[in-house]
Amino acid sequence: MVWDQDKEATKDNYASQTIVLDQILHELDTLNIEQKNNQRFRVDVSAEALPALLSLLKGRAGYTQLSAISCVDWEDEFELVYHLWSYETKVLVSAHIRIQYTPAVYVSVYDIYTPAGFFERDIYEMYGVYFEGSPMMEKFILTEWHGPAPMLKSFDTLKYVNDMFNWQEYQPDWLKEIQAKGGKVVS
Amino acid sequence: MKDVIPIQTNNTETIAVSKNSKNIYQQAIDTFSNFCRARSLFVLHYCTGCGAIELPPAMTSRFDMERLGIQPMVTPRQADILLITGYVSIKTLKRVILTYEQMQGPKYVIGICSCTVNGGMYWQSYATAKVLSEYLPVDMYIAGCMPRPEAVLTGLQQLMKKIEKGEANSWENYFKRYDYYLGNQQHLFGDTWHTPTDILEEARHYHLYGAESTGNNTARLIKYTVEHDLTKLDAPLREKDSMTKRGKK
Amino acid sequence: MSVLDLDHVFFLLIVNIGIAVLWGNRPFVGKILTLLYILEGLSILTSYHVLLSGAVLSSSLTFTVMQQTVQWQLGVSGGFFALITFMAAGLATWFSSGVWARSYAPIRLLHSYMALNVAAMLLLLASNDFLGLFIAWELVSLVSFLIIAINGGRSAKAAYSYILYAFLGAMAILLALIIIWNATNSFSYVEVRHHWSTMSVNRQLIVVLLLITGFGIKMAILPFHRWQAPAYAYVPAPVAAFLGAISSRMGLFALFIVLLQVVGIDVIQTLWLPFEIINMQTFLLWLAALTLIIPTFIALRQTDARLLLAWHGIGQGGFMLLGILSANALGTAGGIMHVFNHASYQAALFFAVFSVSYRTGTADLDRLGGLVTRMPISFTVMLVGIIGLAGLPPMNGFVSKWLIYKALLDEGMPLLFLAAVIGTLGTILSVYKLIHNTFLGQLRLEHENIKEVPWSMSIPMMILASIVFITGYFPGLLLESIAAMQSTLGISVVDYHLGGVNTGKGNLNMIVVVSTMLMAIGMGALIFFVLGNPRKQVTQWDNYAGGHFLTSDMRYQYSHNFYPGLMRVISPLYRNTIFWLESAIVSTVQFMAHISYALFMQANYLLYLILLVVISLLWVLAV
Amino acid sequence: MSGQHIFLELILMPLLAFMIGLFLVLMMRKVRARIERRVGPPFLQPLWDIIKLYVKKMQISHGVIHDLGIIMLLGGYITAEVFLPVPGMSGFTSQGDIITLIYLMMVPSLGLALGVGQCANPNGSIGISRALTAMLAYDIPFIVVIAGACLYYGTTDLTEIIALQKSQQWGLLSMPILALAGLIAIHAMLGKEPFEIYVAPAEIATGPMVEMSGKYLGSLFVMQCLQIYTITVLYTSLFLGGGYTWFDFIPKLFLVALLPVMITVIFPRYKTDDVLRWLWKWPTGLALLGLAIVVLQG
Repeated sequence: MVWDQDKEATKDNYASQTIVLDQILHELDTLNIEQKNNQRFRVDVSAEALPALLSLLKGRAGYTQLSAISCVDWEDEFELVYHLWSYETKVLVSAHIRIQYTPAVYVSVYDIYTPAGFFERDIYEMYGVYFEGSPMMEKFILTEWHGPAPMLKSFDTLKYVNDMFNWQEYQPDWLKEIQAKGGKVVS
Repeated sequence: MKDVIPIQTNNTETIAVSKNSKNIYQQAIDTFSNFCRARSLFVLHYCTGCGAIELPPAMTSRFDMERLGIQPMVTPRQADILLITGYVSIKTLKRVILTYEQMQGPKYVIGICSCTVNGGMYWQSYATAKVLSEYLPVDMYIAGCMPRPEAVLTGLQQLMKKIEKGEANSWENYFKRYDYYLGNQQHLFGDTWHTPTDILEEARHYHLYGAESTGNNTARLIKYTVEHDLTKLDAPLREKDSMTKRGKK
Repeated sequence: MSVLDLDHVFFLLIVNIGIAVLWGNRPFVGKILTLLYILEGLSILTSYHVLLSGAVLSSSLTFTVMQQTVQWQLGVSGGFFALITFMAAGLATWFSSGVWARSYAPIRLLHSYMALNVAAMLLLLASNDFLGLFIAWELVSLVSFLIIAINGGRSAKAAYSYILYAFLGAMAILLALIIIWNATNSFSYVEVRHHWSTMSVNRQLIVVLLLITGFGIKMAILPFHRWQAPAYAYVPAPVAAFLGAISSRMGLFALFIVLLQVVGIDVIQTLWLPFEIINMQTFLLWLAALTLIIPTFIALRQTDARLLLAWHGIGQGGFMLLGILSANALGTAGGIMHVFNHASYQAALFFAVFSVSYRTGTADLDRLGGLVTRMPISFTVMLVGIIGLAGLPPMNGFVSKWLIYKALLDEGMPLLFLAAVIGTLGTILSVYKLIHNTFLGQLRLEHENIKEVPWSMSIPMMILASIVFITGYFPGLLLESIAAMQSTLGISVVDYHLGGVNTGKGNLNMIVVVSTMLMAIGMGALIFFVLGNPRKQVTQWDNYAGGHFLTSDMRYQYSHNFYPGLMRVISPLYRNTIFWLESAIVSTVQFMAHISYALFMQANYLLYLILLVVISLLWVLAV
Repeated sequence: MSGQHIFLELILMPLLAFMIGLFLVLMMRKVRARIERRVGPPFLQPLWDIIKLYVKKMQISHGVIHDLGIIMLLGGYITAEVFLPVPGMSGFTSQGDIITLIYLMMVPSLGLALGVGQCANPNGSIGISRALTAMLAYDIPFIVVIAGACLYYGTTDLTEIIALQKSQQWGLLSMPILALAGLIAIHAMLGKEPFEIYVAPAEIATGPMVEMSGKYLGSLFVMQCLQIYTITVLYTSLFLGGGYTWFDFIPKLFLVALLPVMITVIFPRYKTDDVLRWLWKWPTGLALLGLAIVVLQG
């Protein structure tokens, strides 16, 4: 990571901030921390310990913002990533947890971070992971969709599209002229 | 909805109405009204997708639609042309159909951008409708992943020529072959799909009630309407409650 | 050929009261009473041509006291007002005679109070001198207290505050009478007018101010207007229509006789208020203009239809006074004609509002809407009524407003002309809110199977609506008796013809205006129906809502807070100063009443009384 | 005034009003386009719009009162046309004066309000409540102007006012301040941009016109033409000496209509209460000043 000169002064206070962060993170034993660079941390934590970690970070290290929750479908389990940001330490912490594939259920962190409600609802609609305790668990985006969760790897969109919709022969004049002159559509 | 027994017709040939069966005055009035219809078109200011960004430049000083007599209008009641610009997600398609049925004939639909032709770059998405002409009678397509304003204007001019010649009456197909369109719509939205406008009633009122207006799809709709007696005022409320009960997990 | 003179009419009235009191709650009695009222009206109508020629319907009801003969006889102005009273009473009783009677328990009370009211009013209209006027005036205020308090609860409270005002008014008139007596020691109008100049100028001023307070209270002129709105709103349907149409115009009749016939408009113009700021006529005109504007804009804020109409009644009262005091032939004619016009469309509007509340159970504008498809007759009557109240051309309201505007312009009072127009614009805004919130917009679910009111209620409404249109089409019918009235009062007479008035500087011919309107509407209908293609009717759910599917749980209607922009601009002006002053007075009087009641309920109240007197004497002597 | 002469005028005056109104609307759209550096509509565009709307095959109505409101609207303006003094034709100008005309111009707005009320669409109701508020706002300065003019001329009959102006001098020269206040009030009456609160396409989906389709919208366009014609003729007969002949009458109408349009194109839209405050402050103040001058001149 290249830092130009006038940033030199701020370099050390980042260092001191990360030291404070290290002490906090070491209090929980079941973590393994990997520091990507001095502004980005990756923390792997067990599924049960995540709420504790979030409240710890929010309370002690000023992590007031839960930027997003993303979900990865590993076909045998789900991975949920909680991206946290603090305006004091200016270090992005992404907490990764793994939950079982069936039944796809996890506890909601709505009471710690209220924006979590929106992210959890999206994940519920797109991946089918139900978050207990969240007040926003109805359909919001896919109200017209009654099929399986569409973002899952198990859902074959191409097959669905071919069964559900049909195509139309699109033979506009300009295409006919090109074909008359020997050109063809490269499929 | 009067109690109409749906008759099964499978002959698909459409009865050709010969042009000169009308008398001279009727013909003179028709040609004059087509002349006026071609010269004054009101475009519905309703952007369904990404292509709508091409319309403001077409209206403002560089290309100026108004010199062709085309004006943007705000509500479907006042508009003649419905521009479907860009991809049509299933959710938007419901609103597009509602808006189309609120428009007054003779009305024209122009599919701008190739997403309305065969799905465009969203062709493999589960959430977009691929072929627009299955759900609405489309007069003209303007291909291009957002065609430039010149293309939009040439498309509109070609439509004006069609109107002047009196050939742009695809809107009557919506009434004449309503069963086909309703079938495709029910295929997407489920069998309880219906809009506040009563199409079969309007088809009879405007004498556009062809053989194909009713079929087994409309039979399902009529059965559903009679069952829930939708003509009552509180029908939308009862329907909404039954929908939310069914929707709950 | 006066077949019936006043005695017959008085006899019929007594028969009326008798029937109402004895068999009030029989089902058919309402119809008999209506017939009686119509008979009385016809009897005056048959001998109306006699009145027009200036003669008088004399009656044998006379008595002499202090060598003053008090005699009752009906002049042409009394006859004109009597016709309006009988019209209003007859149609009100007709409205209450049919199915409505079953829905109103104390129907006997209602019929008898109505009959008493009509009798008292006729006595007032037939009075010929100050003493007769005062006696009849007391009778009228007592009886209208009874009829206002008929519903109990809110209307009893309103009646209570009314009787306080009436008491104040009566005292003022009595004081004026005393001053007149020892100045001219006679009560007859002619004598008083003759000796009027003998009084000193400030005594004349005091008498005129007292008379205006006394009669102005019944007319609800500005400082004394607080009691009328709740009093006329929370009463049953026929009473509201009767009161709204004619009851407060009795005050105008008395003022009209006293100010124009006895005192004379020229005297009023020369009387100057202290410190020579403003002469009496301009002061009264501005008082009338304010009475027109302020109640109209209070009406604009009401959400209860009955209160809205009652506040308009007060406003239009100010408009009539504006006309009468404008000292111009057109103005006085407009003022008197406005009495008839207002009586006709105010009663029609009250009937329409009450027929809606008879069917839907509420008159609250925020809980109604879309009833035009279910109650078409009430809608047409209300439409004719609001066009009349707003004073737009085809209806009679326009003619009287035109006369008053023309008078104000000819007399060179542009600011008063502006004030009158502001009042009219306020009326147009609030009447549209009335008809929009009740009849137009989305129909509510609970009103889906509302039916039209029965014929016994809708026929009187339709008669009133047709009267409003016919007198608008041929104003000459009214102008004829008004001209006769003006000649008997000795003020300048308006030259009229059947269609309207033509002065040198801009004239009005309603026959031409209304027939061109009908022709134009015919042409509009021709263009609309022949040139355009046939139309198809759609349901209220087939509506533009920005692509949203209308579900009936979310009401798609705009009726609450109907003029937000206007209210934001003028709401600082509603400071209710008079309201607090008035309620303070009323509550102190109630408090005093309770104290005296408590005092007299003591075992030995005499002891406390004597004690009180002794203490106050000591205090007076000590000071 | 023989019978057929009157009957001919009853037909001819509204027809003439409609044609001149069409060209006034065309001029307004052309001026707006030119200022926005656009080409603007072709010559007979307003006529094509109206005919196209009338020959639309599907016509939607929300009830009988919806139709009656539109018919009352057309009838109101056709009646007002017959009472307007036009060179060569007197019509019924002798039977009704300027106060009758002001009230005849309120009948169409009530008709429109009733028709839109039955459309049961809140956008329409909000539009009508704003239209009536705007009427209250612009009518006060307009009435003061009319009162001042009538006081100055001493009569309320339009033909006499025009005769007086022909003999003496134009109203514009004798009462310049009143004429200016009148022009601002006229601008507000036309319902153009800064005061166009009731047809606010962005906020309330064109207000009263939201549920008007086909011949209903066509009749509203006809009303717009007649309205512009009526207002400009009223202004010209009050302040520009009416029309001696048709050749000087029509340029005056176009001039009176041109000034507001120039201002309209540049302005955005005011809020409802700003319209009220502005119209009750400046034009009313000017009008009262003009009135005071007229009264003091005696």
